Parts: sequence; structure tokens; C-alpha cells
Amino acid sequence: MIIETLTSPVILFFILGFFAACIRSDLTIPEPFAKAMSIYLMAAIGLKGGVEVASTGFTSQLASAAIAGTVLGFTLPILAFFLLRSIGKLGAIDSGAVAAHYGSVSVVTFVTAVELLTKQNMQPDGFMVGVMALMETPAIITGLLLARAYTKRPELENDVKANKEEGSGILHEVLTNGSVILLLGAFAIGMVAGEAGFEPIKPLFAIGFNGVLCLFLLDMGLIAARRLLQTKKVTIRLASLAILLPIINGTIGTVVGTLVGLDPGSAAILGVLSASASYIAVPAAMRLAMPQADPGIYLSMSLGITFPFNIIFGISLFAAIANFLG
Amino acid sequence: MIIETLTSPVILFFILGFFAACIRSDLTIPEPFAKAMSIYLMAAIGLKGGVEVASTGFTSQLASAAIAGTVLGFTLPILAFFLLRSIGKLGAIDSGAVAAHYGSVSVVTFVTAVELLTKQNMQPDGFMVGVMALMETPAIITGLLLARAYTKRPELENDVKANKEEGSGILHEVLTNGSVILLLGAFAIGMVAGEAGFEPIKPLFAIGFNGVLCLFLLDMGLIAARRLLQTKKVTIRLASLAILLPIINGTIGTVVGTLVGLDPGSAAILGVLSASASYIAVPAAMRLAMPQADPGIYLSMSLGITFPFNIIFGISLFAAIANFLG
Amino acid sequence: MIIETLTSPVILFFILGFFAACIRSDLTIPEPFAKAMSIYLMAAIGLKGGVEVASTGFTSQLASAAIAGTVLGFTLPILAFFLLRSIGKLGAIDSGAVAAHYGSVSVVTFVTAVELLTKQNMQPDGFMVGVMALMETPAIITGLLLARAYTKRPELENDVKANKEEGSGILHEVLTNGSVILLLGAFAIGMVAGEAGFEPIKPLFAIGFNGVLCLFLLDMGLIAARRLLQTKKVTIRLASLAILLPIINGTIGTVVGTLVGLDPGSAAILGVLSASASYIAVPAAMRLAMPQADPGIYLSMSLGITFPFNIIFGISLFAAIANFLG
Amino acid sequence: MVATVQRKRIEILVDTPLVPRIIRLVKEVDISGWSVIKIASGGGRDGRWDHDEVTGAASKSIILMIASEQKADQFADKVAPLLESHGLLITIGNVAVVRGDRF
Amino acid sequence: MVATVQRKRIEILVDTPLVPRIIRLVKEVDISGWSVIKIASGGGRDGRWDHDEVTGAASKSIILMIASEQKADQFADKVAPLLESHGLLITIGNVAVVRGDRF
Amino acid sequence: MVATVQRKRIEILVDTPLVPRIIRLVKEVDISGWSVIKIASGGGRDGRWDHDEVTGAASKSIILMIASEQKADQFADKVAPLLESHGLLITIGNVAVVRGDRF
Ligand SMILES: Nc1ncnc2c1ncn2[C@@H]1O[C@H](COP(=O)(O)O)[C@@H](O)[C@H]1O
Ligand SMILES: Nc1ncnc2c1ncn2[C@@H]1O[C@H](COP(=O)(O)O)[C@@H](O)[C@H]1O
Ligand SMILES: Nc1ncnc2c1ncn2[C@@H]1O[C@H](COP(=O)(O)O)[C@@H](O)[C@H]1O
Ligand code: NA
Ligand code: NA
Ligand code: NA
Repeated sequence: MIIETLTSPVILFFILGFFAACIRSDLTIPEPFAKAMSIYLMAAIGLKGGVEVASTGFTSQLASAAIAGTVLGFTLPILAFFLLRSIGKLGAIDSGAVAAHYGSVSVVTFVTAVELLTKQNMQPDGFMVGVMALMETPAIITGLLLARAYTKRPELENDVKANKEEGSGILHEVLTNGSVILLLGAFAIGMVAGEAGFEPIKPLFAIGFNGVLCLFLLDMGLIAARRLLQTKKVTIRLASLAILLPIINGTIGTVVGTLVGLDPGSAAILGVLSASASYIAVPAAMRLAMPQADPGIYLSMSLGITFPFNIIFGISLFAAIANFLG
Repeated sequence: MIIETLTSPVILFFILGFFAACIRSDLTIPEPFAKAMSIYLMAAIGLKGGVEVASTGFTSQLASAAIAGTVLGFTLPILAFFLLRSIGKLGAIDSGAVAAHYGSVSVVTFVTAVELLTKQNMQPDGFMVGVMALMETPAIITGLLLARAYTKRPELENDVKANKEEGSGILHEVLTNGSVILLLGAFAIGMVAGEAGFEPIKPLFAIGFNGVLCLFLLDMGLIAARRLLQTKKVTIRLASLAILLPIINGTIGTVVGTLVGLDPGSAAILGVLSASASYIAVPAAMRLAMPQADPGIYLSMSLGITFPFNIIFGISLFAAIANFLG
Repeated sequence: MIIETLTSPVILFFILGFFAACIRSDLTIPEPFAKAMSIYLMAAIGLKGGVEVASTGFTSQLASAAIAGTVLGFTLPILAFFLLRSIGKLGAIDSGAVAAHYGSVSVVTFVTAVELLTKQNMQPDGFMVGVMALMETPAIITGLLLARAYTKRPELENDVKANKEEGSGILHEVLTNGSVILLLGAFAIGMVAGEAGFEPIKPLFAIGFNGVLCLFLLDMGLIAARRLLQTKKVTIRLASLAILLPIINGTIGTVVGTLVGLDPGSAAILGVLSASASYIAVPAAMRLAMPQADPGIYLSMSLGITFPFNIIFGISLFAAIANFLG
Repeated sequence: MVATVQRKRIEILVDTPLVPRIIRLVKEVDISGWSVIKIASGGGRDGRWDHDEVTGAASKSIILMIASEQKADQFADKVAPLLESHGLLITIGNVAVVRGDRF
Repeated sequence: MVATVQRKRIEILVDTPLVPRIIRLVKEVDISGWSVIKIASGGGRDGRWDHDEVTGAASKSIILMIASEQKADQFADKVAPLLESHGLLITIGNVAVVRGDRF
Repeated sequence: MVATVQRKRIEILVDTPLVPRIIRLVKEVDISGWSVIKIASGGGRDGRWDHDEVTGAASKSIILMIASEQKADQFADKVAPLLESHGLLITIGNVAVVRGDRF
């Protein structure tokens, strides 16, 4: 599958962006355009998932996938936290922040995986979009709790005071996060509208999808490489963890997915979700909840290393594991 | 029709946006993307209307609709002005400004109405796009004249002086307003190009249309709800008027449309145009022509209340009236 | 062909934009949307060219076109430079800067020409996209060398000092220029993916193309006319040159294209490329390399006069010449 | 040490649709130039607003000008009558302009 | 000559996700309003960053406020504890506000 | 009362394509950081221009820096030779920086 991956235009555009940034080209995608594409992609996958669930109905697989995803979201950061402290030599605050990123998910990695798996006749179930939405936030809570548990009081004092007022603020922010609302909302609209209601808007959301994904991954390639080139914060140890963590988490996710009875495509997607690291929802939450944590570390690891790794190798790896187990 | 309305993805996306803003989600649509979608929608409806007129030719119905629309644009603000002063307890300047908004039109309400009516086999005539363009500006003139006629001199003095210089400026601004030019220009291009010339650009402008409208209404839902939540200026009296005025104006418009011989679909659209309130062209003109008028009032009424009312209830209402009369 | 040109929606949107700016309408296309469209257009033509070359393979025509294009890019600025100094009465620095613009190319002129020629059954070869990418930069080097050769030392002194440090900087900027990378990158992706790999992304890149081009030319019309109206720097002599230079360069390009054995469509495109003047890559390079050169001159000439001239008359002219010679 | 001159830095916070009207006054007092900066969001007596809106009528901009004290005063006098009705906020600060004789 | 009053011009450079937290402090000291300006790009001890990124977490904004000296001091006291942990840069300058009694 | 230090607020108005060249000079004098703000539109001797253009060559930005007087002077000396040819406008004002010892 790795060869099909590397000759797919979607991935080639990612590589083009990565390459352009490496030779320090001035190519840039305007930020509002990138945001527009990400809104489009989330609306489209939400809709498609909802329409699919509308025709298959709720199944027991859906329930087990939802539970498995939520449990993974809460627990994966724990292992990550201790690896980051021991191998990564990070402090408790930075470890908690990074762990939250790796427990949460990356929407673009998910979308790319769905495209690549579908081409391999391993199309995952439509409800996995809903599972992704469920997995966005639990890791934030675990990450914060771990950081707090392992931090000496004075260091967080001002923050604790601020966080008291903030407390519910962060919970609110996490639950009403724009991408969660958009994904779940579009999912619900897809379910209400069904195949027939989806028909008139299908041209935009289904037909244009792959092309938009190409342009979006072009931008992600630029951003990932620029992060990597600019960072001064990522040590060899951290760089290794940024590859090790997705392999560990992704394998756990794929195995769990197989165990709870998902088909290979969906199990692979659960692996991809576990392996992927957030770079939108979690960084914003961390900036608010633990401003002392260093964005230079968590963004460079998740965007600069883990994202490209998953896009180019991870997806194929978890597909292979799922096929082997399934 | 109200049930079809409430299960249409277009409307569901509006409700999703409204809901997201109500739970204070941070979901936002980047402003340049929203502007791009509004340019796209105006170009698309202009083109489609022009292509249709190119095939049907000029008809007497077209002429009567144009005249009816223009007369409605000039006269509807008069009733609104006196209701706003008496029931709404607004001063002359604010009443004039708000009345101008309700005499003018909302492009998105029009577009949504065309989509919903077409689904009900009540497709309006293509030339109604031209009628809409004609209805954008007359109300501004009536609103300004009313405000001036009922204001004590000193209050407007500086402004009158500024307005002397400005006078032709505002007229010019109103006539060369971007959305008017774009609508009429695309309409003309559609007429020149005809069905054959439209063919190569049809994929973008016809096929993608419904999907773009969904995303645009998602944004409008966010904006409408945020307006409503932030405003401190809208009293119960004004809120009631923001629902009463579209009902009155829309009924007048639908009746007039039927009387001048339009088919039910086009009469309903004339009703929708009369009921809708501007939130782009008129606010900008008011800021210039009567800076003392309070944007907190006119934007909250037109965007926060009348727009959602029309989208969810008004369109179905005027369709029902038109069917009843037609 | 000129009549087909003037009734094509693509050109009509350009004229609409030009007209709107002339009557000083406030119509504007948000900048990030315009940039997004230009990225889309470049990706799309790169891909289409690459896919075509993937199916035809490398031909001797491809090689001669590439060589002809590069040579034209290096040499066309020389004639332009002396005409600008003698007829245009410009100093050496401004002459060099303007000459660099006219030796380089305009992507949008190219795209529009391909659309119009295809409608006339003169579809150019796919590899001409690659030729365009090759022609973007040589003229910058010639322009800089000419300016330096004909400038008295003291005037450039600070600059020479700055440029020593800058030297490789400008070369690097020119070679890694965003549009060159995107064009060549998408071209390469098209070649790797081939017809089959292109299939899933075809809907976005092929079907939407003409419509996007309409909206982009609407913006170009606005920009061209606003440039023309605002400028105080363009004398009658310079305005005449802004029409004379594309005629001369375009004729040379078409003749050369025919001589090296291109089919009429491709020869006409080589003419269009020669005639067109850059307004993105070269201005940015000139601002860096020769900040003393006046942007008011080169942007007004290339965007305000030459661009509209080529779109409306030039393309038809070079098509006629190519047909006559071919 | 490079030479500097003392100038006024004038900032006018204004509704975006009114920018052209203020620019006209700028030109009347013959100030050498101006620059406009967009406000992304803000809040005041009316509560908070955000700029991410389709209707540009509620957006705000800052007009920034560097001018001599004399021209700054002239401009302030000219713009004062519009202050209330147009809801302007005008601040004037001191800056040193490097080789700024032309301003 | 129009009347002016002396006020403080406060600029707070802050990570965009933290803007709402600062605004809450602004409201506590009852300053009449604030305006937010986006930073397009920048650089500091960590090297350079650009704003053209999907993740808004790295973007920066300036909060601009005009206030009386007294309120500016109150605000500075309130915000000081967050200074280090939130990486704020706060500058206070003097400006004359034209007919600025309400600020 | 929180402690403040006196610093210089330097604003450089410059064509956007030239920003990297100025940043290089900033780094040479070891100023702690800089922030870039986009100009939306403006006008000068050449008449008015707008930023909404495909060609970025005509767009302008402001580079904002907070620095000590000494570094501000060093920077001004360094940038002075480019002033004319690059059409820069450089202003230097005084601000108090809250707990600003690191700038
Ligand atoms: N006095 C000024 N104050 C603020 N901005 C200015 C001033 N003069 C020029 N500018 C800016 O610099 C740009 C170029 O001005 P100029 O070099 O005079 O053509 C203008 O478009 C403005 O954005
Ligand atoms: N003291 C202030 N400092 C900075 N900006 C302000 C201030 N007061 C008001 N503003 C801006 O002016 C807008 C309108 O304020 P207001 O006129 O009080 O409703 C606000 O949204 C802010 O952007
Ligand atoms: N001295 C300064 N002047 C202006 N902006 C600064 C300065 N130092 C830092 N910044 C801004 O603050 C951001 C973070 O800086 P730092 O905290 O040093 O990494 C930079 O990217 C700049 O946008
Ligand atoms: Na994960
Ligand atoms: Na109306
Ligand atoms: Na050329």
C-alpha cells in the first residue's frame, strides 16, 4: 500500500509542499483559504458519515467503536505522559501538554486515511466520523490532570488561581470547540437529510472533496516543514518520541478496534485516530489552560514530525496491521 | 412546506450555526471566505437569471414585476417609518435608518427562497433577480428623506453641511454599490452568453450552488445569533416589529405580485423580497449618510431577528399566501 | 475570433470588473480569495499539462519549445530596454525593471489564451505549461544586468553594497518563487499520477476551472482599471509602449514558435507568453533587487494596459498570426 | 547618529465605511500620506463586536498619519465637528522620525 | 484649537487564544473600550514564526486601549501576575486625545 | 504599582517584499523580537493604493519593535542608508514597558 500512497496526488501535493518549504520557497496558502478548506472538509466528512449511518442505522459496532474511542482518548495520554517524562526528559507541564495532543486526533490525518483506505477497498464505516469527534476532547482532560498531579504547587500557583475562574471556561471551550460542533452538526444534518436530502448538495461536498484535500495537504506540507525547520526546541529524544508515540498508540488503537469487532477498515481508522496528534483544538486549549507549556515543543512534534509520519507511513502501517489481524 | 423547509440541509446548516453561537462555540467562518461565497452566490444567481431571460425574452410580466418592485422599494419604508416611531418609540433618525433596511432586500433570503420554492415546484421567473437588484436602493432614498423631514434642524446641522458635499457621494455610492453592479452585471453576461455560452461555466455556478449556500447559511446562523446575544439595544417593542414588519411587507409584496399578474412562485418571491431586510448595502450607506443612527439597532433587528424569521417561517408563509391567491 | 472572445463569459467578467472600477463602484474581491483562485488555477493547469505529457511522452517539440521559451525569456528584455530608454524616456533602472516584466510572463493571460484557443480548435500542447514556468525568471536576470550596466555607479552604490549580501538572495528568490514551484510541482504530480491517478481529483480541477477563471478575471478587471485610474506616472509614450511591446514581443514569439516546429495553437501560446507581462513574480523580485525602480510605472504598464490589451486583442492577434504562418 | 525630527503620530479609530470621508479631510490639510490598519475585533460601550461578519458596516479601522505639529493641529480642527456624530477616537502622540523632513 | 486631554495608550501583545482572558481583566477595571489588531508575523527568542498557519494557537494579537493614567495603573497591577506565565508584552505611552473626556 | 522601564517603540513602514531585509538588520543589532502588522490600504505622494491586489509588490507592512534606547539608535544607524532607496518611514516613540527588563 505504501507505493499506492506515494503516487496518490493527495500525498504528492503534501510532499510538494514539504519540499517547497525545505528549499525555502515563498509559496504560501492564505490563512483564510486554509481555514475555509478545513471547514469544508469537516462539513463534508460529517455529512457523508451521517448519510451513511442514516442508511445503515445504529449498529452494535457503532456503540462499541464509540466506547472504544472514548476510552482510548482518556487513557492514551497516560502512557505518553510517562514516556515524555522519562525518555523525553520533559517537565510535568510540557509532558501533560504534549500527551494531550497525542491522545486527541488530527482531522486531516483521518480524512487522508479514509481516502487511501477506500482506494484499497478497505472503506471504513461512516460512523467513524462520530468516533473521531468523540476522541477530540477527552485527552485534554487527562493531560491537564496529569500535569497538575505532577507539578509542585508554587509553579502553577498563579495559574491555579486563574484557573479557578477559568475552570468551567476550559471545560466549556473544550465541549463547544468549533470543529467538534461542526463535525457532529454536519453528521446530524446528514442523518436527518438522508440520501435523498443529500442529493442537491452532493456535487459540492462529494465531487470536489479529493481536489480540496490535495490543496489542503499542500498547505500542511508547507506548514509541517516550516515548523520543523524553525524549531530549536525539539531534541533527538523528542523527535524519536514523535515517531514512537504514533506507532505505539496506532498499534494499540488498531488492536482495540479489531478486538471490539470492527471490520479491518474501521479498525485501521481507529488506529490512525489513536496515532494522530491534534494541532488545532488541543493547542488552543493548552494555550488557555497551561500557558506555561511551550508551544514550540508540542506544535513542532505534532505538526512537524508526527503528522508527516502518519500521512506517509502510519496509515499504511495500521492498514497492514488491521489486515493481518482482521 | 414548513416541514420540508426544516429538513432541508440548507436550513439545517443555518440552524446549526445559530445553535453553535447560542452555546457560545468558537466556530467562525473566516470573513474573506464569507465574502467570497457571497460574491459567488450573486454571480451565480445573476448568471442563471440572465440565461433564463435570454431564452424566454422580455415579457410584459418582466416589466410589471420591475415596476412593482421599484414602487414597493420606494413606498414600503413609509409605513415602516411610522410604525417604528409610534410602536417602536425610535427617534426620527433611527426610524429612517431602520425603515431603509426593511424597504431594501436581503440577497441570501432571496437565494434561499428560490431554492425552497423550486423544490416545491414553484420556481420563480429568472427575471426576479433583476427585480431584486432594482429593489436594493430606492428604500435608502426614502429612508433618508423621512429622517430629514422629521428631524429638528440643529441635530442634523453638522451633518447637513457634511452631506451637502456628500450628497452626490451617497447617491453615487448607492448606484454603484458592489452587489448591485455584480448582480446586474452577471445578469447581463448571462443574457449575452445565453444557454450555449453558459455551458462551460455551468459546472461551477450551477452544480456547486446548493452546497455553497449551506456553508454560507452556516455563517449567517452564527452571525445572526451572535448579534442577538450581544445586543443591548433591542427592546421588546423593536423585537416585535422585527417580526411584524416582514409579515406586513411580505404580505403586501405577495398581494401586489399576484395583482400585477405574476405566477405564484414569482409573487411569493416578490413577497420575500419585500419582507427581507438588507444587512450589507443599506448599513454601509447609513453609516455614511446618517452616522448618528445606531448600527446596534438596525443590524440587530435585520440580521438578528428578521433574517432568521424569514428563512425559517417567512418563506413558507408567503408561498402559502401566493398559492392561496394564485 | 475577436467576436467569440468578446462574447465569452470569461472575457465578459473581465469587462464587468473593468467597468465597475471605472464607475468607481466599491466592488472588491477579498485578497485571500483572489490568491486562493490563483493557486487553484496554477495547480489545475500544472496538473492538466503534466497528465497530457504523461500520455504523449517527451517529444522533440517539447525540447524545442523549452529552449525557444528560455532564449526568448533572456533576450526579449534587451529590445524592450532600449525602446523604454529611447521612446519611453525612462532612466536605466526603471527601464531595466520594466523590461524584466515584459520578458517574463503572466499566468492568467496564458490560462485565458488556452481557454479561448481551445474553443477555436487550436488547443495548445500540454507541455506549454512547463515552457511558461521556464519563462518566468530569465528576464529578471537580463533586466537586472541591463540596469546595472547602464547606471552610473554612485546612484546604485548603497544598493550594490546591499546587493552583494543580497546577490544569492535574489537568485534564490527567483528560483524558488512560489508560482514557479507550484506550476512545476503540479506538472510533475500530473506526470506521476497520469490519467488514472488524475481521475479522483479531476472534478475539482477540470470541471470548476472555467467558472473560477471568470471570477478571477472579474478581479483582474477591477485591479487593472483601478491601476489605470490611479496612476500619475504613465506618460503617453509609456502607454504606447505598453501596447507596442506586447505586439512586438508576441509577434516574435509566434514566429519563433512556428519556426521551431510548434503547431499553430502552441505557437500562438508562445506568442501570448512573449507578449504578456508579469505582475506577480517580477514586481516582488524588483522591489527587492532594485527598490529605486518605481512600482507606479511597471505595475501600471503591465497590469493597467498590457494585461487588458492582451486579454481582449492580443490573444486573437497571435492566434491569427499563427494560423497564417502555420 | 542619524538625524531625527519631532513629529506627531495621529491615530484615528473610525468605522470602516467612514474612512474615505476622513481621508478627504486629510487631503485638505495636505498631509503627506496615511495608512489604514484593520481592527480585528473590539468592544466599547455597546458591548463587544467581532469583525468576522458579512456586513462590513460594523467593522472598524485605524487611520495612522505622521505629520508636523502644525498640520496635526489643522487636521484636528477640521475633524473635530465630526467627532461626536461619527464616533471617532483621535489620539495624538509624539515620535521622532528618522530623516523625516518631508513629513 | 480643539481641546485635548492627556491619556495613556496601552498596548498588550498576547497570544490570540489568550485575548478573551485579558479582555476580562479590562472589563474589571472598567476601561471604556478596547481594540484588537492581528499580528501578521513576528519573531522573538524562539526564532521566527509566521501567521499563515492552520493552527491558531501560535498567532499573536495586540490589544489596544486608551485609558486614564489611573485606570492604566489599575490595569497594569491586575495583569502583572499573568505577565510571565502568559508571555505578555505590555507598553504604556502618552497620547493627547481630542475631546477625550469620556475615556 | 508594578515596575516599568523606559523603552523605545520603533515603527518601520515598509513595502512587504522588503520586510525580510529589514528583519535581517534587526537581528544584527540583537533586538529581542519584532512584530509585523499589515497595512490594509493607504496613500502618499503617488496617490492612493489599496491592498486588495493580486500582486503583493505594492502592499505595505509595519514592523513594530520594542527596544532599549541604545539598540534603537544602533538600529537607526544601520537602517539609515536604506531609507531613501527603500522608501522607509521610521518613527521612534517613548513607552513604559511593564516589567520590561528583558527588552
Ligand atoms: N505621513 C504618513 N503617515 C502615515 N503613512 C504614510 C505617510 N506617508 C506615506 N505613508 C504610507 O506610505 C505609503 C507610500 O507613501 P509614498 O512613499 O508617499 O508614496 C502610503 O501609501 C502610506 O501607506
Ligand atoms: N478606550 C478605547 N481604547 C481602544 N479602543 C476603543 C476604546 N473605546 C472604544 N474603542 C473601540 O471603538 C469601538 C466602539 O466603541 P464605542 O463607541 O464605545 O461603542 C470599540 O469596539 C473599540 O474597537
Ligand atoms: N521586542 C519586541 N518588539 C516587538 N515584538 C516583540 C518583541 N519581542 C517579542 N515580540 C513578539 O512576541 C512574539 C514572541 O516573542 P518571544 O516571547 O520572544 O518568543 C514574537 O514573535 C513577536 O511577535
Ligand atoms: Na491520537
Ligand atoms: Na424588504
Ligand atoms: Na513576456
